Formats: sequence, structure tokens, C-alpha cells
Amino acid sequence: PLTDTVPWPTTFNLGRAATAAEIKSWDIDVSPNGRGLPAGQGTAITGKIVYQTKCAACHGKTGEAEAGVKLPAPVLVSDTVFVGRKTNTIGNYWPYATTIFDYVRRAMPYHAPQSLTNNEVYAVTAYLLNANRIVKADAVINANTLPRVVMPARKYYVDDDRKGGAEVK
Amino acid sequence: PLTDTVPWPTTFNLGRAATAAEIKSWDIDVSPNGRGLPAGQGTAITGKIVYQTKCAACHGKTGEAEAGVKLPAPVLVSDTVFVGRKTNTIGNYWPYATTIFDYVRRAMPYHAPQSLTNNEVYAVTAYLLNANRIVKADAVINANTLPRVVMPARKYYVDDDRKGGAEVK
Amino acid sequence: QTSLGKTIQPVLPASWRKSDTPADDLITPGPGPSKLGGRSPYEKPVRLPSDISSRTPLQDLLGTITPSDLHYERHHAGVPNIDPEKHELLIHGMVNKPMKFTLRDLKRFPSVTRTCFLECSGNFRSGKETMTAQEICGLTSQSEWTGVMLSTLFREVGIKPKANWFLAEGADAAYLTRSIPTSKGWDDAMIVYGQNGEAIRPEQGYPIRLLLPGWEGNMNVKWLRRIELSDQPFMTREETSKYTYAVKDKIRQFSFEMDARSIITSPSYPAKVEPGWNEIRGLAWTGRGKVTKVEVTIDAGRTWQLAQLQEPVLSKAHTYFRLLWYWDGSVTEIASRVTDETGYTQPTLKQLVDYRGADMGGYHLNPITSWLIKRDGSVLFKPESRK
Amino acid sequence: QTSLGKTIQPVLPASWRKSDTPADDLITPGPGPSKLGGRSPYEKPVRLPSDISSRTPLQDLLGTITPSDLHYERHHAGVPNIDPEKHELLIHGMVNKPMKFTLRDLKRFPSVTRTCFLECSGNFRSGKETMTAQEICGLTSQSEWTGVMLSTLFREVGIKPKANWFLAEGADAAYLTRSIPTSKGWDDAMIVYGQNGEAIRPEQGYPIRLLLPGWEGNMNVKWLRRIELSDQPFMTREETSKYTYAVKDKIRQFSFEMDARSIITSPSYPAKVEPGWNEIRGLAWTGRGKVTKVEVTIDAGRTWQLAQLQEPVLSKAHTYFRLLWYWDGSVTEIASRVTDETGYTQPTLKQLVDYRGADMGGYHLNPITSWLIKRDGSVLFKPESRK
Ligand code: HEC
Ligand code: HEC
Ligand SMILES: [Ca+2]
Ligand SMILES: [Ca+2]
Ligand SMILES: [Ca+2]
Ligand SMILES: [Ca+2]
Ligand SMILES: [Ca+2]
Ligand SMILES: [Ca+2]
Ligand SMILES: [Co+2]
Ligand SMILES: [Co+2]
Repeated sequence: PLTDTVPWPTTFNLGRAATAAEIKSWDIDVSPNGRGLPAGQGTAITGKIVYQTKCAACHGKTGEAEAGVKLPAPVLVSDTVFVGRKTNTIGNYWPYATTIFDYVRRAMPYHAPQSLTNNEVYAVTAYLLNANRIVKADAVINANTLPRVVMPARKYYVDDDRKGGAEVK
Repeated sequence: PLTDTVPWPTTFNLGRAATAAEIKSWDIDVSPNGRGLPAGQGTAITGKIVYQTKCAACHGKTGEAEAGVKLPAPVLVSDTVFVGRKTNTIGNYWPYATTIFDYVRRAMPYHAPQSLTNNEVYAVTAYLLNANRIVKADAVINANTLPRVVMPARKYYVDDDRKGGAEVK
Repeated sequence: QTSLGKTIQPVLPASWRKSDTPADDLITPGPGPSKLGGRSPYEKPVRLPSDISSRTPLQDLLGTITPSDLHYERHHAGVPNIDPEKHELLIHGMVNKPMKFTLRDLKRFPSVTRTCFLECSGNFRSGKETMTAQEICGLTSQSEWTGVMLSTLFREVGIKPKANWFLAEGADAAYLTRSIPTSKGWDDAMIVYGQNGEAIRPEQGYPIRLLLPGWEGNMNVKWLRRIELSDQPFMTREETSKYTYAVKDKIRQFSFEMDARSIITSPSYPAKVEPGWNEIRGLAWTGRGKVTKVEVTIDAGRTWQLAQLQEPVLSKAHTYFRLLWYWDGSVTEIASRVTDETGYTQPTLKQLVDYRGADMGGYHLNPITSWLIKRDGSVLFKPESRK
Repeated sequence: QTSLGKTIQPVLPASWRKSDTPADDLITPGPGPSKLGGRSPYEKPVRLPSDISSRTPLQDLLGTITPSDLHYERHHAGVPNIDPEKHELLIHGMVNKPMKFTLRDLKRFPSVTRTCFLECSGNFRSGKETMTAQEICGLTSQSEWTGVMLSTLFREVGIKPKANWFLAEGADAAYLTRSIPTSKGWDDAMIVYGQNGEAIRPEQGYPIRLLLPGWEGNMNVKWLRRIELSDQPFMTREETSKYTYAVKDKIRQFSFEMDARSIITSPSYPAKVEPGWNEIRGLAWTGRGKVTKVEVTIDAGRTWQLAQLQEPVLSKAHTYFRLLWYWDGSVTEIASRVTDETGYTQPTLKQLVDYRGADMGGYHLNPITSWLIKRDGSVLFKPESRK
């Protein structure tokens, strides 16, 4: 292919340095090792109140599948048995507890994402972990404890190792 | 390139034979040798009436450019001098008289194309040829005479002979 | 060139029309040129929307470009309305120089144009015979994209050696995030602002989206506002709870490439085929490079013939295929299967079930799609069971 | 995949938002998927219409495809409204078997997809500095066309040995006709019914048009209804009174191929350029095959640099070119010139005038277009005189 006769500069000098404050206000993600978790905490007891006020309208009274009820949002609560599950839930499918915090904080409640306080997010995370039989009702969930929660389905995850070629996998 | 593994048939058997009547009703073109000219005839005298009733509204009182008047349609009448002409007209630019018949019959008057009788088209063609000083006022224009009209600009026409390459022509 | 002007009156009474005029009914000029064109009133292609997605009407399309207003959609919180003057892209994390870029900045960088497909990795539906290609696999579309190579921006901010992953985050109300290997950024990822010759459409990520040629649709984050470099994946909801699937007794994660796939779009339900010569037409594609061949069966899989591929065959692009077909009026089954440049051949649903198990979920399914040809020429989808 | 359903009430009062929430203002989901997409309200590209034509906004476009609703128009009696079920194509004259084809018939023949440009041979305007690329040469656009090769139909009807020309006639109210050498029909002419993935638009000839890749726009007869084979050209109004031009003391007729041409579309009036790195972008094309190179000057013609061509470079197609440019803020002039595979290089207006004479009319003018860069970054067209 023909190429530019002008060599690329080391920098184009476009854009500008991002300030620490700018980064901080946008950097809301949370990693499995806990990186990104804010100060604050919560338990299933307070989380239940958050859940009932702000989540139950869509995810159902407790988060569990209810016979005969078609919910407008996914089932969030089940046992922790992967094999033979009806739907994928936090209890039987999610590999990392930090993902609950990350996702709820950024995206829930659906109609008003990012309207919860960090404490509310910790609390409702505790509620969901407890309802899914993963942590105790009085477990305090915070930046320290959340990354240590071992999710039952974690052990099932494997990376896709397909690279094309004749084999169908 | 990869190709079909099915060889093409001699015929796809799609479409159908066109009937003679179908062809006749659509085949309205006229060639320089007169092929396609219908029966009928006309002179500039009758043609002037056609022109004034059905053409003048757009092309102007006589077809000539009028000082200070911006016509919504092209000037149709001038002298036969190619060099130094202001606009291209039948008199100074058109190479074949048959084109007048063909074009007026298919496309004019602009708002109601194909509304003229063949006699009207012959007549208005005679009018335009006469007004452009190419035929006499009493010349009878028909399938026989029209192809024989020699247009003054005919001699200037040459085919584009460029075929790419370095030369700019 | 002459102008009719606005001044011409309708000077010509209809009564002018005489009995020996040569052609059809009274002819009148149509409307003149306009600022924006539109479709013929006789053509009404539409997407098939649900609450969360809409599907491209593959059976109505010709050629390889999807008209932008028919590009499939998959949103997680609807389409945000973004003012392009205010939108900025933040690149930070394991970089030497965290930076913000305006849309204007991005457009000044060296740009690239590339035609490639997008496909939702949940793009397979089955169940009944009366299903269109749109219903079966309408979550794929193709556009000509224009933008800046992500590698160009990587050079600008300086990527730290251990930054093997990056997070891409959208500015939709779900702040959708995915983790992407940094190698894809160095390879062929782009940040695109152009689609089919103009600004990218709102449903496709206006003013900018991430484009990862060949990789699952969801990763091509729309309304992109943030990229964070890291030494590990972020394990977002979209790469754990979603876009993973059971394979035997395991859960397979990080299936990025879309596997080779093809479908006959003509003839397909609800079209009817007439006896005689027809052309079988369809689309084939692979996330792993170029389509190398498409085979078509017209006898329910007994024999397969090589179809013609429309050139140019582009990498990671919908490739049009065609095969001449004489339909003698008898009942049969037609299907296509593609092979890509890695040597992978599109499998049957049974092959997928055999390996993955019947519980394999709905992601990354690319089975051969068969159409039943009935004696009256009707064309019906052939649903296959997973059990 | 889950569905929000239509049943969800707005359950969440705005007062929920607390003071320590992490991000911007209150976020709400946008509208969901739809049957048809549309443009962002921030993007309003439009054609520039006159009574007889409309021009493509080249300065607003990205990439090589022209969005169909922005494709340039040139009509001689407006846009007819044609019922595709009733439209037929007649092929007759010097053929073995005069035939009529319905649109359905045409679609059943082997089909071909090809991306190429169209350009009106009257596509050049000049005069003042405040002219856009759209005004200067917006009578060119590019689409991906799908249809049947004319040669396929020629074989079907059987062309007589002496039939060196054919007439193509449209079904518009001007019944527009042009004479075309039969050799073009055997070479690469098509009858197309598809444009950019869907049915051809009304302004482009719905339901079918003739496509003569690389040849002057007017010959690509729209709303095609009749083809008549003959041993000589028909000398229609469009190839005598129009589409001919004075060259020295002669009138040149039958200029079919569009000569190689290019124009910088970015930066171009009314854009403003900022000091620093920019990318010069534009389009180059030739009716005689492929673009082989585009040279760009950033110093008013003193030196010319090779621009990068966007691949794939297709024959008779708009080819995107780009050159990195560091603008140091000083006054200058930028321009592009293309060379095609025949070795022809785009001329200056002066070269054209020198050969043809100042009286050369307005057809087949393809001069190099220069843009003046002012100290404040404004970009102005540089009109040149013919005298
Ligand atoms: C107005 C409806 C609504 C409300 C209220 C709501 N959600 Fe959701 N939620 C949804 C929808 C819809 C989805 C699926 C979104 C998608 O797939 O993109 C979802 C998804 C989720 C998921 C991911 C489930 C999975 O398996 O991937 C979690 C976790 C969740 N919501 C938690 C919450 C919590 C906690 C609250 C309250 C603080 C809440 N939601 C309030 C509608 C709602
Ligand atoms: C309602 C307006 C209108 C009327 C009435 C009209 N014309 Fe025209 N005529 C036009 C327009 C507009 C054009 C230019 C069309 C184009 O360029 O496509 C034209 C073009 C022509 C041309 C071609 C001129 C050239 O130099 O190429 C001829 C010849 C012509 N008309 C003859 C006639 C005749 C004869 C009549 C009456 C029988 C007529 N016109 C009535 C509007 C009109
Ligand atoms: Ca800047
Ligand atoms: Ca982070
Ligand atoms: Ca038929
Ligand atoms: Ca004829
Ligand atoms: Ca998704
Ligand atoms: Ca014209
Ligand atoms: Co998807
Ligand atoms: Co034109």
C-alpha cells in the first residue's frame, strides 16, 4: 500500500492531560481484587430495606423467581447449585462478588442509575449475597470484605481456548 | 475468483417475448436517417400556431432570446452562426433536424409531454427550423424531408478521441 | 443548464392530449430535487424491535452494506442523546499520560475507513417453521466505519508494559463496560465516528463507539466515554453474568471472536420460489479473517456445491455468496456452510450440542441454517432441536 | 436476555438521588429500539437543491459511501412514482428475440454487486471564494449497486452482429434517452435494482437504472424502461444539444468516460483549520479504472507529496486519500491531483483552457481545486479564471 510521505510525529499534541479530579469522578469501576471499591459499608439487614424500596418493583418481592409471575427484570436470588439451574443468578452463576457492587452502582436501579449512595450499594450487595446463601445475614460488606467473598460458581469458569481451525468446540 | 459450480444455461427462460404491438407503442425514437418518423407532416405556418399556443409560455414569444426577459426554458431560435454564439440553439448548434422531432415528441411541452399529435410535432419542428433560418416558411416537413435537412452546425462535430494517458486535451 | 423556475404556471390543459399520441396515459413531471431523499413508497423495510434489541431485515437486503437506519440494535438502557461538543473520551489507568480527547481532537488524528460486520453473540433464534432470516439471525449488520485506530491513541497516552487489558465504558444510562485485551487495541481496534459515509447513528453509538472487528457486538462499546488500562480484566457483569455460556460442565468466558457463519437470505421465508432458474443468495462472515469458501446444498446435504463469492472479499466482513439453482418443482432442503481462513467450517447445531451439551445457552451459536422448499414453492425454516 | 416489558411504572422518584452519588447529573434510560433509525439531532447534512439538480455535501462526509438520501440528483422532468409490480423493461431492435422483463424476472438472473461512483459531466462550478466542495463539485456520489449484468440480458435476447449501439430510455416524463456503444454493455454495464443494501431510491431510478461504471452520469439512464439495439447512434437531444462541448473550433461529442479528478474535502470551506497536526482528506476517482496515486501540495504547488490511499482501491470508484499535515499557522494553498492507471494526471484549469479554448463550456471539466489557508485558519476556495 502507498503510504504517507509525512512520518508520524512522536505526539500529535491533540487532546489534553486529564486532571486527577476528572479521573476520580469518572472512575467508578471495581475489580475482583477490590480496586475501585469506595469507603462505606452495609449489611443484609439494611440492604433488605434498600432492596424492598428500590429494587423489588422490578426484580420481585425477594429477588427469587415467583411461580406465575413474569418479572420485567432478571431473577437475582436462588440457591448456589450450578448444575441443573433454571436461570443464571448471582448464587449459581456469578464468579465475583465485586461485580455485584460494580454493576449495581453503575446501572441500577434501571430507571435511575447511580442514584444510590455507596452505603446503599454495599447494603444491597450484602442483601443479595445473603439471599443467595453466600454470606451470613450479619456479614459487614465493605472494601475489605467484599473481594474476599468466594463465589460458588467461580470454579466453573474457563477461558475460551478456541483459535479457529477445523475443530468444533 | 471462485466461480459457480453450476454452468450457465443458454437461456434462463425468464422474461417473455415482446409483441409487435407492445414494441410499436413504446418505440418512439427517431434516428438521423429518419428511422422512426411517423406518417404526417407540417409547415412553419401551422407550426407557428402550435408554438404560440403550446410553447411560447416557456420559450418566449418567438423562441428567440428577449432582452431583459429571463425565460424558464432554453432559447430555441437564433441565427446559424456557430462562432461567437451566446447560447447553443437549434440554429447554431444542433447537428440533426431529426433530433428536434424526437425530443419535442417525447418530452415537450414540459408539463404535458407526448400530448401533441404527430402533425403538430412536424409543424412545430418546421416552425423551429424556419425560425432558425434553416428551411423556408413553406417547406413541408415530413418523414421524407426532415432527414434531408442539413443542419449548419453538423460540420463542427467530432468524436472524442481521448483514451486516457498523459495528454490533456 | 436551464431552470424551470417557480414562475411557470400550469399552462397546459389536459384537453390537449389528442387521440393519436404515441404513449400511455397523460404524463406529468414528478417532484424536483430535494434536500433529503427517501424510500419509494413501495419499499418498507423495517427492523424488528423488542424491548432490548431490533433485528436487521436480512431477507429484504441486497449487497453487503446495511442501510444505517436498518442496522441492528442491542441496548442495555436505551439510546442516550449526546451533544457531540460536550462529549469527551478519557483514557487513563496504566498509562504514562492520562488524557481527555474531544470529538474534534479525535477527528484530527490520522483516520482509517474499514467495512466490517457487527454481530451480537446472542444472535440465534429457532422454534418454528415460519421464521424469517431477520428473526433467526437479524442481530448482524455491516457498515463502512471511519475513525482513528485505537493504537494511535495508545501511542499518544503511552501504555505501560503490564497493561494487558482495558476497560471500555459507554455513556449510556447503563454505563456499559467490557474488558478487552490490550493486544486487540494494538491490532485492529478503532474508535469510530463515521458510519456509511456520515456521522455514526445514535443507535450505533453517536458520537463515538469502539469497533473491534470480528469480535462480539457487546464489546464494541457504544457512546464510548472512558478507557482504563489495567493488568487484569475487570470481570464486569457483561463478561460474567452475560456473554458466558455452559460448555459441558464448565462456563466458557472470553469468547471474543464471532465464529464463521452463513445464511441463505434468498430464497428464505416468507418468499416463494418459482420453478426454473433462480439464484441462491446469502451472507457469510467470520470474526477470524476472511471467508475462503461457501458451500451450498440444494439436496438436503447430500451434495455441496461451491458458491460464488462477491469481490472484494474483505476481512471480518459480510461476504455475499451466490449459486445458480434450477428448481425443478420438487420438495427439497437448501442450506449454506462457510469455511474461513483458519480452516474452520460452520457446524451443524448437532455438532455444537454434541460438544457443548444441550444446556449450552444462547451465545456463540452459529449453526448451519436449512430452508425447506415445499412443492408450492414456499420456503420454510427448518428448526432443529437441541436435545 | 431479559425484557423490561411495557408494564414497569416509573417507580423511582428523582429525590432518591443522594449527595455522594458518583457521577454526573441524574441519568435516565433513553428510548429503546425502533423499527427505523434516524440521524442524531446534532447532524443535519443536506443536499443543495436547485430546480434541476441537488448536490452531495462532500465536505460533511466520511469514507467512501454516500448515504442514499444524500446522493446527488439530476433530473430532466422530476422523479416519477413507479409501481414496481407494473414496471417492465423492453429490449428490442437489432436482437434475435425482442423481450420484456418484469422486475421480478430481472432479480432472478445472476446478480452482481459493485461499488462505483456516479458523476454528472457538468460537475464544475467556480466564481467566488466562499464556495463549498458541495457547490464546486457536489454532483458526484458513490453507492454500492446490485443488479444484473447487461451482458446477461444481451445473451438472453441475442444481439445481432451489427448492433453497435443501443438506446436507453427512461420512464420519467422526459423519456430521457441516450445512445451507448454496445461494447459497454458487454464490458461492465449493469441494470441495477439495489443501492447501498436496499432497493434503489426513487431519485436514483427506482425500480431500475442503467449503470455504466465510470461514464457520465446522464448516460446511466434512470427509471429504465427500454433498450433498443441499432447499428448507429440515435443522436438524441442529450448527446447533441447537451453533453457536447466546444474544443477549439469543433464540438466534441461522445465523451463518455469521466476524467480523473480529486478534491480535498477536509479542510475545505467553511471549515477552519487549527495550527498543529491535521489530516488532509479528500476523494479521488477516474472513469478509466483505478486511481494509482494522489499527490497533495501544502505549499501552493511548489512541492507535491504522495497521499495515502484507503484500501481497497476499487476500479471506477471514489478513493479516499489522506495526508498528514502540520499547519504552522502561515498563509498557504493546498490542493490535490490524481493520476489514474492510464497515466493521466488531473490537469489545471489553465491546461484545459489552453487546449480547448476559453469557450469550452461546462462539461468534462476536472481541474485541480485549490484551497487558500488564511492566517486565522479559514479555508477559502481559490476560483480561477478561464480567460
Ligand atoms: C425499573 C426496573 C428495575 C429496578 C427498579 C431495578 N432493576 Fe435491576 N435490572 C433491571 C433490568 C431490566 C435488568 C436487566 C438489564 C440488562 O440486561 O441490561 C436488571 C439487572 C440487574 C442485575 C443483573 C442481573 C443479572 O443476572 O445479570 C442486578 C444484579 C440488578 N439488576 C440489581 C438491582 C438492584 C440491586 C436494584 C435496586 C437497587 C435494582 N436492580 C433495581 C430492572 C430494574
Ligand atoms: C412548461 C414549460 C415548457 C413548455 C410549455 C415547453 N417547453 Fe420546451 N423546454 C422546457 C424546459 C424546462 C426545457 C429544458 C429541459 C431540460 O433541459 O431537461 C425545454 C427544452 C426544450 C427544447 C430543447 C432545447 C435545447 O437547447 O436543448 C426544445 C427543442 C423544446 N423545449 C421545444 C418545445 C416546444 C416545441 C414546445 C411546445 C410544443 C415546448 N418546448 C414547450 C419547458 C417548456
Ligand atoms: Ca485539543
Ligand atoms: Ca478504575
Ligand atoms: Ca417471467
Ligand atoms: Ca426505434
Ligand atoms: Ca448484552
Ligand atoms: Ca442532463
Ligand atoms: Co449482544
Ligand atoms: Co448530468
